[in-house]
Amino acid sequence: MPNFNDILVLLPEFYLVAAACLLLLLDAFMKPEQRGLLHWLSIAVLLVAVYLVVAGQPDGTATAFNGMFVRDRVAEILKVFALLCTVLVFVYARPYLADRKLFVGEFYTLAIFAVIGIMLLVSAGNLVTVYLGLELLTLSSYALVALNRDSPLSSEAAIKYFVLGALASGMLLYGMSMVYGATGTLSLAQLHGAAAHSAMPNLLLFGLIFMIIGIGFKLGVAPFHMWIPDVYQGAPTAVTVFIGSAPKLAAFGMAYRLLESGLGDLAQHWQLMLAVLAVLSLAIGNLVAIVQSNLKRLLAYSTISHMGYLLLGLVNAGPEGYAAAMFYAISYALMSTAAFGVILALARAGFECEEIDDFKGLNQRSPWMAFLMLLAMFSLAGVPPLFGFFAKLLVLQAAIDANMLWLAIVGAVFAIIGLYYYLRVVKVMYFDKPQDGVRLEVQQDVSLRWMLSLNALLLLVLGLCWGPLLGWCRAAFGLVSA
Amino acid sequence: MIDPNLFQLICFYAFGVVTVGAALAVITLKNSVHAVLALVLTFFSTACIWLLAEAEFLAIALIVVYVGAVMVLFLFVVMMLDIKQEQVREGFIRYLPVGIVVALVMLVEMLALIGVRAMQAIPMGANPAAAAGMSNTAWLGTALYTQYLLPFEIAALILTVGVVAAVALTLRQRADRRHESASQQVRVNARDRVRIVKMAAEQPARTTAQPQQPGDQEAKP
Amino acid sequence: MTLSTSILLTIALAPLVGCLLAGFLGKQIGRVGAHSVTILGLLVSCGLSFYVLYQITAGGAPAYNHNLYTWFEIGRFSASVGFLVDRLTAMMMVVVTFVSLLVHVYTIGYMADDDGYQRFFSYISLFTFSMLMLVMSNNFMQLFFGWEAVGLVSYLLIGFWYKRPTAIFANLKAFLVNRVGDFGFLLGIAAVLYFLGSLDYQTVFAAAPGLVGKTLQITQNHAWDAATVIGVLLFIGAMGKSAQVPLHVWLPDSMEGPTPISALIHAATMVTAGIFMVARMSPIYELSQGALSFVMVIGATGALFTGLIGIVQNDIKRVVAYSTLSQLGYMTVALGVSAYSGAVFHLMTHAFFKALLFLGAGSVIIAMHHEQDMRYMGGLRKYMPITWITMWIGSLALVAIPFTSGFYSKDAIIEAVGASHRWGSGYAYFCVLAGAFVTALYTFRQMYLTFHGKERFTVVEHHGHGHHDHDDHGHHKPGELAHAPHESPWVVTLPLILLAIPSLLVGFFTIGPMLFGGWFGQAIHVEEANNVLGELAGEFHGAAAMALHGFWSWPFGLVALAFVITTYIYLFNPAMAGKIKTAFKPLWTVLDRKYWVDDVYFAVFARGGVKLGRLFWKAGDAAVIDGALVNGSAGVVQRIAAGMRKLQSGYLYHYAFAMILGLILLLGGFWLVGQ
Amino acid sequence: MFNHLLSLLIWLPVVGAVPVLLAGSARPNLARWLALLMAVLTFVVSLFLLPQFNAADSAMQLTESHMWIASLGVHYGLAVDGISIALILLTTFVGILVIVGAWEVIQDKPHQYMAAMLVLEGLMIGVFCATDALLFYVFFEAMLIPMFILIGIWGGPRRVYATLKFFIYTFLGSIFMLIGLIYLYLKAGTFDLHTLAALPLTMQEQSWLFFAFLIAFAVKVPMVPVHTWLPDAHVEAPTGGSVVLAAVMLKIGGYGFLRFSLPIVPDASEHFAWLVIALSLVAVVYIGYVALVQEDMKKLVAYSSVAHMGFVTLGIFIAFMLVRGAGDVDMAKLGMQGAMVQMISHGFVSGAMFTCIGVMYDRLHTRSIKDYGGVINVMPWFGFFYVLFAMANSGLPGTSGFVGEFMVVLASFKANPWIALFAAFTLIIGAAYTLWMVKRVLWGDITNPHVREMKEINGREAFVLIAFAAAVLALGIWPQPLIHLMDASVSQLVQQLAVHKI
Amino acid sequence: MITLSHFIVLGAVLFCIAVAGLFINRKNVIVLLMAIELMLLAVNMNFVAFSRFLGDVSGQVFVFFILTVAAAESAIGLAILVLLFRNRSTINIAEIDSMKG
Repeated sequence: MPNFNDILVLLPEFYLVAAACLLLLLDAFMKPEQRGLLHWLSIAVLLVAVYLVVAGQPDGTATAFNGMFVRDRVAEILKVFALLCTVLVFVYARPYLADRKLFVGEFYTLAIFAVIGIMLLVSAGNLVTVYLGLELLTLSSYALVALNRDSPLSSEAAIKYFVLGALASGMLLYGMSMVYGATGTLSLAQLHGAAAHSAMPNLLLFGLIFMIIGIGFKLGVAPFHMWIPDVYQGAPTAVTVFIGSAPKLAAFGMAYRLLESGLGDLAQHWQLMLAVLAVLSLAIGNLVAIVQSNLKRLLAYSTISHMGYLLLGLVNAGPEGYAAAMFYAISYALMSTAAFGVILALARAGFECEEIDDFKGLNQRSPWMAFLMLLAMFSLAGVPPLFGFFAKLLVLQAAIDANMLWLAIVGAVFAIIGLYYYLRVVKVMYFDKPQDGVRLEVQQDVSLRWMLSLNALLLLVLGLCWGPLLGWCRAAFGLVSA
Repeated sequence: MIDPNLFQLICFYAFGVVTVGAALAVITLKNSVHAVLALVLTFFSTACIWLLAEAEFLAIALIVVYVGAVMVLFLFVVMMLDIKQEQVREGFIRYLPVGIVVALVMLVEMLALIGVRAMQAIPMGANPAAAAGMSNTAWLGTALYTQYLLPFEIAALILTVGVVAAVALTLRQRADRRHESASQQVRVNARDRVRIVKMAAEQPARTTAQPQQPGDQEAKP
Repeated sequence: MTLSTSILLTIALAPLVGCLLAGFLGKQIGRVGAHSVTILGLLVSCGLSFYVLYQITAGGAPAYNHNLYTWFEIGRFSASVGFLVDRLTAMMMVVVTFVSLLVHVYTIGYMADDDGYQRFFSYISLFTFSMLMLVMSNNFMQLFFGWEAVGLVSYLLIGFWYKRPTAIFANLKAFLVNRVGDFGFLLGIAAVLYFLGSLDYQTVFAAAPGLVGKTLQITQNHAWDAATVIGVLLFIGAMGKSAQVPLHVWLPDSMEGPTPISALIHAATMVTAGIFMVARMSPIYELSQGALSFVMVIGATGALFTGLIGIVQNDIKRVVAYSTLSQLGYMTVALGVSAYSGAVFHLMTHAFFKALLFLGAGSVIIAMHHEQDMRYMGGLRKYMPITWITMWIGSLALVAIPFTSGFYSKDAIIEAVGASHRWGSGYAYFCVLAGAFVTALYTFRQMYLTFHGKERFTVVEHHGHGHHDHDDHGHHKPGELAHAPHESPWVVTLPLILLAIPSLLVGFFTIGPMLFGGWFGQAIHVEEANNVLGELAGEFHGAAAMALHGFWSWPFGLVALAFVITTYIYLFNPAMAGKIKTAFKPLWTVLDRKYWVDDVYFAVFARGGVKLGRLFWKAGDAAVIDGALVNGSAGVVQRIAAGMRKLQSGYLYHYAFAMILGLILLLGGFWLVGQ
Repeated sequence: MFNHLLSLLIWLPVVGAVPVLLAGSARPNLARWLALLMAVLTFVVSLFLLPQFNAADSAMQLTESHMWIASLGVHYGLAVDGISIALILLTTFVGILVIVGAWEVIQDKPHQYMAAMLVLEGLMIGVFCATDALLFYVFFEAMLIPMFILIGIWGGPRRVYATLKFFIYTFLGSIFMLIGLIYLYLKAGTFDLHTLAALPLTMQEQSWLFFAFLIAFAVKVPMVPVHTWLPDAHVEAPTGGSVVLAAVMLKIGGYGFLRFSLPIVPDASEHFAWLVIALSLVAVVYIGYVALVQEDMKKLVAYSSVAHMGFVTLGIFIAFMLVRGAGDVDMAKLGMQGAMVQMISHGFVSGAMFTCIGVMYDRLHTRSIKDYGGVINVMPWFGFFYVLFAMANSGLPGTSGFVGEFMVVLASFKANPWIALFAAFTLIIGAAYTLWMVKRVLWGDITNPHVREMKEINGREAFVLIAFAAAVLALGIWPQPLIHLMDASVSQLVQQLAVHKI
Repeated sequence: MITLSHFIVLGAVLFCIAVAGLFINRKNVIVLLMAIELMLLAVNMNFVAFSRFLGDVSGQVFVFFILTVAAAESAIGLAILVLLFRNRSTINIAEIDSMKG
């Protein structure tokens, strides 16, 4: 039976579940004009959760519920950033949702449920927990994508997301069943020990392939990326910014749990597979992004390429690589929230501001927004001294460290190609004249403006002093500072 | 007397053939209702196979949950959405060969990699539940409520999300429908019903207005 | 008695100060201020130069050799700015400043009506400064500085009338042709540094004997003698600056500048730089018979063939210009036969009489209201007697009539060439002899056409205004003058007179010490075996005897023959000139087209260069690098991207298929690897 | 304060850009004056380097080192030697001039322009100070952003193409260097340049690294055949952008060779020196011809920059032939000093040339040579400067343009006379393209009536031109102070070259 | 005698049918949802079999969770389907391609 200690380990998650249910109830009995309260309450709930995660962090690793749940540094960091990203999402989303009559309690509760899924997923100690956490996350995401019920694009995106997501979890499950069959256990910790001397090694590897597809889908790496552009474009931007940020952290966490905690012994097998996927993602993401005219879609392809870079860290299959990949995931989450945040800040009722041409002449209309977007774009492109550069540096380093110089070179080549489309956005904002008839105005919401500024400037600040964050990431994987 | 093992095998093959046939029917039948019914058959025969594996609880649960609930839901939806049958089958034959080839290639690869031959050597041992002195249900339940308590709770959460999501997506006040509100009708006041508007007396229209000339500037759009 | 640094510095800097004042404060100090300040500077400079010359010759001052400041110092290499003043330098300084001073004075008259008066004074002072830096240098770096600086100023001066298309064409041409020479010169300096390890004259000359036997590996199995390489490379520089064949093409065109400039360039500065330099480098040249032969052949060719062109010129200044080319050839031949002092001697005398001729020509041009074509002159002697007489003096010196300065220097050269046994000296001897004849031909022709015979111009009085801008030169029909020609003002004639004196006399007094008395001392080094002047010294019995002997020599005979011919043609039978022209039409064309050298250069280097550049640009940069590589790869990326975009078809079954394909490939790959 | 002089130098303009930006487009004059103040302050601070610096000491001085990224052992390391100081002074000097030069010219969003310039200046100084490869790389790349903006916003009609080309070209070059640096880091465990220089590497490693560095710096210099971004960038850039680009940014390529290629991979550098030398000579001759036929003045000067920078790479790489082949250390120093002086000089000369073209462009709004002619008639003072800088550009002694070329040619003769032969060809072709342009632009009679309306340079323009002229002449007449400043560092570098790593 | 391979092969066949169903089907989204159910069934088959043959309960527990989740998943899937139909009046997959490229 679970003891009190188990509950303490899961306190943040339990707290969030309770809070989410309360919010759900509150929403049901609340008048629509009081939703502002719900908004701030949700943010408060998340911030308290951040506090609980940080304050309750155990020394080293704590497990609960018979090893179903693992609370270690990796999970803590991912959780904190997932929660913070969600806070950002909430702040950014409010004016957008309000403009479109989507300012409903379901958005908040579903997002919080998704965050709970993320938290469970990154803390999973068992294949069952992995699966359930993942489903909690994805089911909430499906619903969020479809949240704009009157939008044909939104429902189209949702059905594509749903079908492909279900296919991916089917494959993941199939893989899990094979791994289970080969080792006789669902516990990741036992798996780690059993994998090396499985009676049916082939079966294990067979399962591994299917599981990698599940991971690949969640990360959005080619060729399991097909959902990303359509979902990013079709979903309400407020949801896109969510899907583009925190779940990437979860995907990294899941990859880490399954591949390292569970199947670390098979590293030599999955390294190569991930390398192949990385190359494909870099190629497809960077190339197809060039020909996009929709900014959300462009960012979707950019996500695909970024996840390719993240894989460069994972292929290292060592603590350095994991630290690099985690650093990359965090940096990507922050960059993507900033980029989407600008879109949200400029969108108004009847004007999505998601075509690249909509940004023409932004520097003349709102130099500050243009500057923030510039920071985000250069950071995504990996130009120093912005945050994104250092993330790229680390993953390239990880790849070279893993004796995959060729992979690093491929990464470098595609970074150059990728540069082009980020620069195109900057070009449109700074070098072009504003379009006739397009009124670029920034949302008046103060919290949005401040948070967005903070978010984007953080890309610069963290670019200058990214040491502590890297230190945490490395410490989480047991690396001591040099 | 038939060898129980042989009987099991015959049963397995029988249900297996039904399962596969029904599954194929699911993806090939024209009529969606028929497809759903074929799926029901698939589940049913699968449940039987699970019974052969002495997983009684899951077999029953499969029938209860799927056949009883999920499939009914499917049927509801199929009926509710008015889908034209004719257009649904277009192009099916064209892509069938590709589909068959790909599916077969995948099957071959999978079977080759799984190592089916090695598995043939693994017989079905004694029923582990029975070995533990429990029924299959108790065996399962014990694990579920002890070791797998946390997942169990998460599953509950997932169901909640399912409900919330389904409600959030489908429940709505449609703006394009007219509703009657009885309470409003009852509380109506007389002066709300008639509104007297004062207007200036209108002069009869002048008859001097010229008819529009063709080629007038307004003729141009 | 030693030379003082401050005096030398003053000599060099006084013209610079004048230049800066006149150039930058031209508006403020006005015309008078500008010419006063520059002339003052030159006066100081010239006076002090004479003083220095006096100190060195009479006062027995030792050669001055000191550095002023270090220009760069890297390891064992250093370059400084400093002065080496020995007899050679002192003489050059005097010639330069003296001629320059007179040119300054002359300019007051010549440029009186020009808008760019102050600018002009500034330029010519700068010119003087540059030349002084060149001759006073004690190292190669500074030599090169002066070398290029005179090039710069000549560029500015030739293009002084910058509105004239011909002028700005000529100045560009002059600069570029000079640059070709400098190209060799720079390599020569590099070779000096390579072989001798220093840029300082003294060190280099001291080390020069060590060059013997050293070679420069040119290709795998071919090596060149070091001294020859250095000599030839340096001489290429001299060819540019001193307008030697085939880099002579800039000099005639440089007539586009105002006449005082032509005088300055042709007489005292610029063109003499090359001669001076080779003389200065005599310790190196003496080590290489090959280089000297090269010098000699080039010089001889120039002496004869450029002179020939002079015969067919109609522009009064161009005749003088071609004569300069020819005379420079003489000097170069003298260098080539190791008669360095002969060359320098001729340089000096030539400076005087050539300046005289140019300034005289300028005087004529003023009188003719900037008409330079001799076909529209004639009979000017009665309008401008001083110019007429002084120019005859100059001409006689040029054709080397005994007792004139030109006779001593030129005859000494011809004798020296005759005495030389160097490879090619036979050819050279022929050239210089024939050259003497040719010189006389064009000189007398010029004098006759200009000052004698019928007046071929008409005076059209109806042009009321008296002032002519140089720019509206050509507004009249050729041969029509607004006023009758008249003698030039004193600022013009005075320099003529002052130049006529040395043109006549200086040779007589200086030939003895300079050529045969070892006056140059250490400044010029001649190997015993090469010392043709030494051989001639034995036959030298004083200037007068030499002149008398000169009347019986071949050169004088040729000059006399030329005199007879030209006198007959231009004074008594003017129609014959035309007949000869038609009779020798092909030859005339060859000369008139200047052997097509200019045309070939223009076609090959200028137009060819542009064509080549366009080819490089369009084919290399635009087509291959930008077109194929840069934009091409971008295009390829775009096309691939557009293709890949189609994969994202929007259809759910394609998306699912992609995932399944991914699965199949991973499985298949793993299967293959696993087996 | 004195311990952080370099930091101050870097961050003063960068941080100073913030108030300039805040001044906003509503108060352009405030922004201008603030920017000028910052630039002047930076220049003054940079002058403090000179008394602090001991030129006799070859070691890196004014060292600053703070742990930057503890977990990777990356330091925020700054220090300077003579070479750096010279380039920093060049940067701060040019910094003032471009601010002054843009005073009235930039009317559209002057605050952003000035701020971008200041940021750019700070980052460029950073490049010259960094002793940590990663820090160097960060500055090296970060520069691209303000430059990208400068060309893109205030540039000409094809600015988008030009600026994208510029950015992507440069990024392309440097990213491979990054991979090389990561490799070195993994090998040495540090990005510290000093340590990397001492790191033993096999020939194969060195070769790969050499090419990684080569492509990065070759693009920046730029060397043939990766030079085509430069003409486009220059043509489209605003005057100030061109000036900074030519005067300082190109130098970073040369500087990179000195800091990275030579010390870290000396053996590969020696082995492939022929390649760099060949490309440098191609730059001199081939680009000379290309420059000859340009119809756009800026393009012409841009191509001439490529040719002149060829001397920089030439000077740097003949050092190997001299040190290791001929064993002549002094001659190698001569070549390398020549390269260094050429860098500084080219900074002044090309900056001045671009300023001149900008002055004309501001009046006539064309850069096409054929639109001009006879400019001297209406702008005599301007003509004076233009001729002066043109002469400097064609390497006339007495101007700075001569010094470096002279020294490089002298040194290269020792390496191989044929190299000197091709290098000296610049005397002819350089004069040809520069003076032909001068002829067509400045001399002659006025054919385009608009030229007649061109006004003589004003005081502000005169200030900039005089400053450049003073620098050009001072360096040309007396280069020794500069050479002395760099002497110890260059000696050290040359001696380092002699040491084999394998 | 029934061996493990019987179950696994059956599971694999079901899986392949489900997968084929996903991309052969060009018209009807409902069939896609059903194919997904088939796929989960295949997975469940594996888990049940492995659980039985390994004598380990966790496989069957997993099946229990999969069934639960699948129910919730169908609910959401069908809800999305209904939305889609409302918005576009079709559930024809070949017509759902307004986002591509």
